[in-house]
Amino acid sequence: MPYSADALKIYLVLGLSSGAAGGLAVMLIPGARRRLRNMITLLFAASGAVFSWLTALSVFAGKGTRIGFVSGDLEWSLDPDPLGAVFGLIASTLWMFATVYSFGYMAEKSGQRVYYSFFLFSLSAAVGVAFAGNLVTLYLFYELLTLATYPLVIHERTPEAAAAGTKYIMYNLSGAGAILIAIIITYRYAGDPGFTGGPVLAGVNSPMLGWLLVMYIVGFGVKAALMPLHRWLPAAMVAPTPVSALLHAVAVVYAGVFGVIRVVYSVFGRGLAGQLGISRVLPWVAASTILAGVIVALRQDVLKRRLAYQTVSHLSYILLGAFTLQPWGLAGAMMQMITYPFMKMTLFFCAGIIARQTGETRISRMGGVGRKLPWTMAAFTAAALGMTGMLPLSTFWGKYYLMKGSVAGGMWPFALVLAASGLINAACFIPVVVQAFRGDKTPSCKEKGGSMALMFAPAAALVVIALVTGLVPGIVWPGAEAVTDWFFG
Amino acid sequence: MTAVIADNLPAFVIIVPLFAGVVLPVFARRQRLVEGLVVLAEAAGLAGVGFLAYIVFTHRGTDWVYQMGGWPAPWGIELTVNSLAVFFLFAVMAVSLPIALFTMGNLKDEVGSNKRTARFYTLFLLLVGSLAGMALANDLFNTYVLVEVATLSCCGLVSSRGTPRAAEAAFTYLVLATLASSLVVIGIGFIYVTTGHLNMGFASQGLAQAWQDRPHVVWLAISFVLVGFGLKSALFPLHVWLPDAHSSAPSPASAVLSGLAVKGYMICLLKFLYVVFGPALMKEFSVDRILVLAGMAAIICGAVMALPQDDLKRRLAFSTVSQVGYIYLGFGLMDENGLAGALFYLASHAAIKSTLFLSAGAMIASAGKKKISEMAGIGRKMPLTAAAFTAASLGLIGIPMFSGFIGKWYLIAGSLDTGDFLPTVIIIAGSVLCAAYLFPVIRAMWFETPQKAKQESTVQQECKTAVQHAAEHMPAGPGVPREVRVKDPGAAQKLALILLTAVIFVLGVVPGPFIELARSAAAELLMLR
Amino acid sequence: MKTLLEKLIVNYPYFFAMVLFSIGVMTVLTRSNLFKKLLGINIMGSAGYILFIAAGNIRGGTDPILHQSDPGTVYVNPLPSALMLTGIVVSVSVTAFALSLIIRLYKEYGTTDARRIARMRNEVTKSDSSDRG
Amino acid sequence: MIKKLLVLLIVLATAWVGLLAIAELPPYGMPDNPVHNQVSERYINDALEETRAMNMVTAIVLDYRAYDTMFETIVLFTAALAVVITLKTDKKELGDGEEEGGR
Repeated sequence: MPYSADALKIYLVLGLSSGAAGGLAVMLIPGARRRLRNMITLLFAASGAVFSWLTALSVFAGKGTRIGFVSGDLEWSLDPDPLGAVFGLIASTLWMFATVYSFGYMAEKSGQRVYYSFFLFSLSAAVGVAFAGNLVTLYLFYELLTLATYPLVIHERTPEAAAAGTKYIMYNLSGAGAILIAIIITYRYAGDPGFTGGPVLAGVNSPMLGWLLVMYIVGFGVKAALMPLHRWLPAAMVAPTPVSALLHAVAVVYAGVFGVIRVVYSVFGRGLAGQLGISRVLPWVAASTILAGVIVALRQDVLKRRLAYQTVSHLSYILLGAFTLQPWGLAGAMMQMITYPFMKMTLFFCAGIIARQTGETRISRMGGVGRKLPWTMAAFTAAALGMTGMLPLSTFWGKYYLMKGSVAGGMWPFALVLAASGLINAACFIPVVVQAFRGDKTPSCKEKGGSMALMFAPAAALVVIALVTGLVPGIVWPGAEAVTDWFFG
Repeated sequence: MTAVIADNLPAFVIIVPLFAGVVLPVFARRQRLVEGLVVLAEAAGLAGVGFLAYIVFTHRGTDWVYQMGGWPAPWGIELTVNSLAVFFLFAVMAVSLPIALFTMGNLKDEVGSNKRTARFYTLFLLLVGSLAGMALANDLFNTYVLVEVATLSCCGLVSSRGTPRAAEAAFTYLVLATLASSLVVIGIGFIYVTTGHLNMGFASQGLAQAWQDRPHVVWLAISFVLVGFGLKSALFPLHVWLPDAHSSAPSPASAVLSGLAVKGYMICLLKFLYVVFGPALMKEFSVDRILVLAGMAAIICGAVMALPQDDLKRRLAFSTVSQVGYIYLGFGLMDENGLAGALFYLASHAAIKSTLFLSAGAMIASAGKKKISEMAGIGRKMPLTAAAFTAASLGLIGIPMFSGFIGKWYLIAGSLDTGDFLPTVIIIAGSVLCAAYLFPVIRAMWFETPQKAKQESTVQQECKTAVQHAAEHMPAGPGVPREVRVKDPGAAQKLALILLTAVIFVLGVVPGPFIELARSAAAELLMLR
Repeated sequence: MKTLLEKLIVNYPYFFAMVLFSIGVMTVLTRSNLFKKLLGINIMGSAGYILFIAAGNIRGGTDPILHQSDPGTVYVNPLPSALMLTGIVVSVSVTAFALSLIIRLYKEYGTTDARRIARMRNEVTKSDSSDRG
Repeated sequence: MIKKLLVLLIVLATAWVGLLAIAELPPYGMPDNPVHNQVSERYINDALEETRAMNMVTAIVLDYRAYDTMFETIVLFTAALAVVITLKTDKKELGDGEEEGGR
């Protein structure tokens, strides 16, 4: 593969910009030409994924590249490191699956032009968050991600959607505001050395650093749905299912999680974070979010809301691993970050299929769905097992390394928390599955049709990927290893 | 000829718009010529400012003092060309040129016949000229006279709409603005009595010696000047006149009032406080604390008052109250970063608020509706206008790559410099609230479908019957009501909106030279140099 | 207190300027009749003139016009007079404009009372919205 | 009523400070006040040679501070225009404007 410096720059720019370019292209195509629009959407989503892959692979191979642009006292720069590469990979890859699913799910809905163009814009913003080379650039794409996903949240055009959209904007802009203050304080302490040259704040000594960290965590915690700041996430479930699946289970919330990890490892650095006692306090916050999220999820009857709260819980798995400041913990966090979205998206996809085909969104009324939609429910079952962290599925490895990390750090209670959360997760989903196959009602619907195929294919593919990576974790391990080496090597 | 202009450039920048304004009514019947002259005068002003900026940049550190009529300082009137003046002149010219462009061929709907538009243009140019004068003037009484020119032309612009509502708003504005002028003139009187000078530099020296003997006089002078200019520039508890005046004026007038006129008074106040009284006296009388407190109150209260407004222009007017708070906050920080941020924010807000008012005006004019709830789906029909509105909104909220972000960045940096954390939080809270009152507009424009086909159809029917009626009873001609078509305005308007949006982007993406200019202005004001 | 009083008596023109100013502000802010507001503005303006002119005066000085004078003449300071000429013109302009606005409002509403005008205007807008809704 | 009282209170407070300030002002009508400095001296002594005006006020208004006077005329001009734009509304245009405002 050619790794010349120019080629790398081109990959980086194309990976970042194909989403935005596609969004513009889709915006310009008349609404009636659906087939052409879908082709272009897929094309640009694919090109974003391919170039992100190329960039990520070159980063893993140790060949980074950097694009910078100075304006005034600020510099905007793209400079992917392994952590960003992992996030960029996940986001851009899953975007393709969600795009295909959207073709099926959105087939008969209105406002598709706006939907697809902003869907692609958000891809660019997410990739930008991943590849950002310094704090200001991260902040730029972070804000753009909020803005680009806003039209998707209010897509249904109902008053409820509008209210959810406003909530979404308010929460995320407030969080971004906290981040902005923190960034400016960081710049005052340390200038702008970028992420790749070691921790930004290394060598800075100030009593304010603790508060700075709190501000960062609170700011990114809003998007990462850390427990008291998570309220926008269930509200945003009014969005169409692909949006919920991709953005609110993966891309947007991952941007928050990614930001937290970025701050802990790239801004403060392991040493400073250790001194500030991150590993003593914050894992408890994460652990309590894990348990509280999943317990609240148990009480939800609307399937998407249950999934949303369960997302809140699972995101904190990643944070827990990162907060341990142990190599194994970080590796676990990365494995969790890579493997978990496959399963979560499958769950959302299946929930969307059920809602589309039967019109049911409440778990209590889903009896007998499994008999009519056997394949869908099979995929759902597999994903549900994945949520509990069973072996043949890839999520096991994430949990395994997380436990290893917490035990290695002498923090065995977290291993117990993880185990308990697995059990509660089982309690969350197994009854759904059982009821779906045993229930007495038989809703009238079929598992057929073109849009059904478009919706089911991505879900099935995700399950297959999860199975394969579960059996051969070596496929995804290099990513986790690269990140761990980068920060601990 | 060029040499004469180059030597008298500071006066030239003031005189050209004023003279063009005075000449305009002569050509009142020839619409094209009038419009051409206005744009020409603006362009000449902008070119002059560009040259002034070049001079300031090449002779850094020394002010160009221009003596009007050739009389030296304490006897005659002085103009000072320094970074602050050039910065504000740039803002004035770069924003008023697109506004003038926007008005081309577009004013009759809101103002009236050819003659009336010519008068409107005259008032507009007089306002621009007086603002340019405020930037340069280095004489207390001269500043007062310029402020009066600006006040009268502002009130005239508000009243030019011709509606009783506008006349009422103009009267309130005139009364309060004149009260403010009286406060200012009495403040100037106190300064004159204690120092015997009207030149800002000499008065400042005099005050530095005299204030300890006469603390109450200086205190009274400061507070009169502060309240006077605060009233004119709608500092929070004194903003009562602004929403009515700015929302009932014709849209281009709203743009220039909200975008520039308010800023002119702020620059005057800035010069009075920093140049005449000086940073030391400001600290002594804790003017800085008052400015910061009032600014914070303005940010929050203005935004909260903007939230429930359904009339689009009123919402924008209240937003001005809130945004003015940011600038005052920066003025009060007494810090290089904060002051530079405030100046940058001032320029940025001038461009942004003008864009907002102009695009809102275009939408109101073509849709015939002025409530936000009635604007549903207008973005599809007027994409460029709505896009300009959206870009400006994002700038106002402070999204990176737009000008507002840079201003907020330096404001936050400045308030962190002073070690006070509360203003920082208020700045952020203000931009979140700003999103709260602007996002519903954006949502309505782009993402909502026009409501209630039924109402629409009855209106259409009424129109139809009216047209039929007219056709039956009248020969076809200009009297027949034209068909209402909602679409983007004409080429000149589009160009104006594009130019203003470009200014917002340029300030946001390459703020380098502008922030440098603002910073050197701040350093001058704080006497760091 | 006594010294304060003495000083005030010495500075009596300034004192009257202050009194006029207070009366003017009260009139502008509390009267709802538009004419009275306008009068208040003019009273405030007069306060400004008195302040300036008093500042320029010298007890026993003559007006600043060169007569075939003996060299010992003390002239008062001419600058405040010059400034106040400008000030008076400004005041006249403001008064003219305000009067024209009052005429405009009177034609429309048939009253010069600010409160009544506001009430009538609110009724108009209310009926407007009810028509629409 | 409350508003009136509030205004009265503010005005009284201001007036009180004003009185304190007035007491501090240089005594009225004294020739050594700061106002009678080199500025007025030059106006008084040199006006005739420099401007050829017998009346020093004229000299200031028309020469030393002529730019103030220029702006003063512009103020007058502005006010005249504002009066015209307020009062001279041709009937048809006004009707249009009102309808627009009312809707």
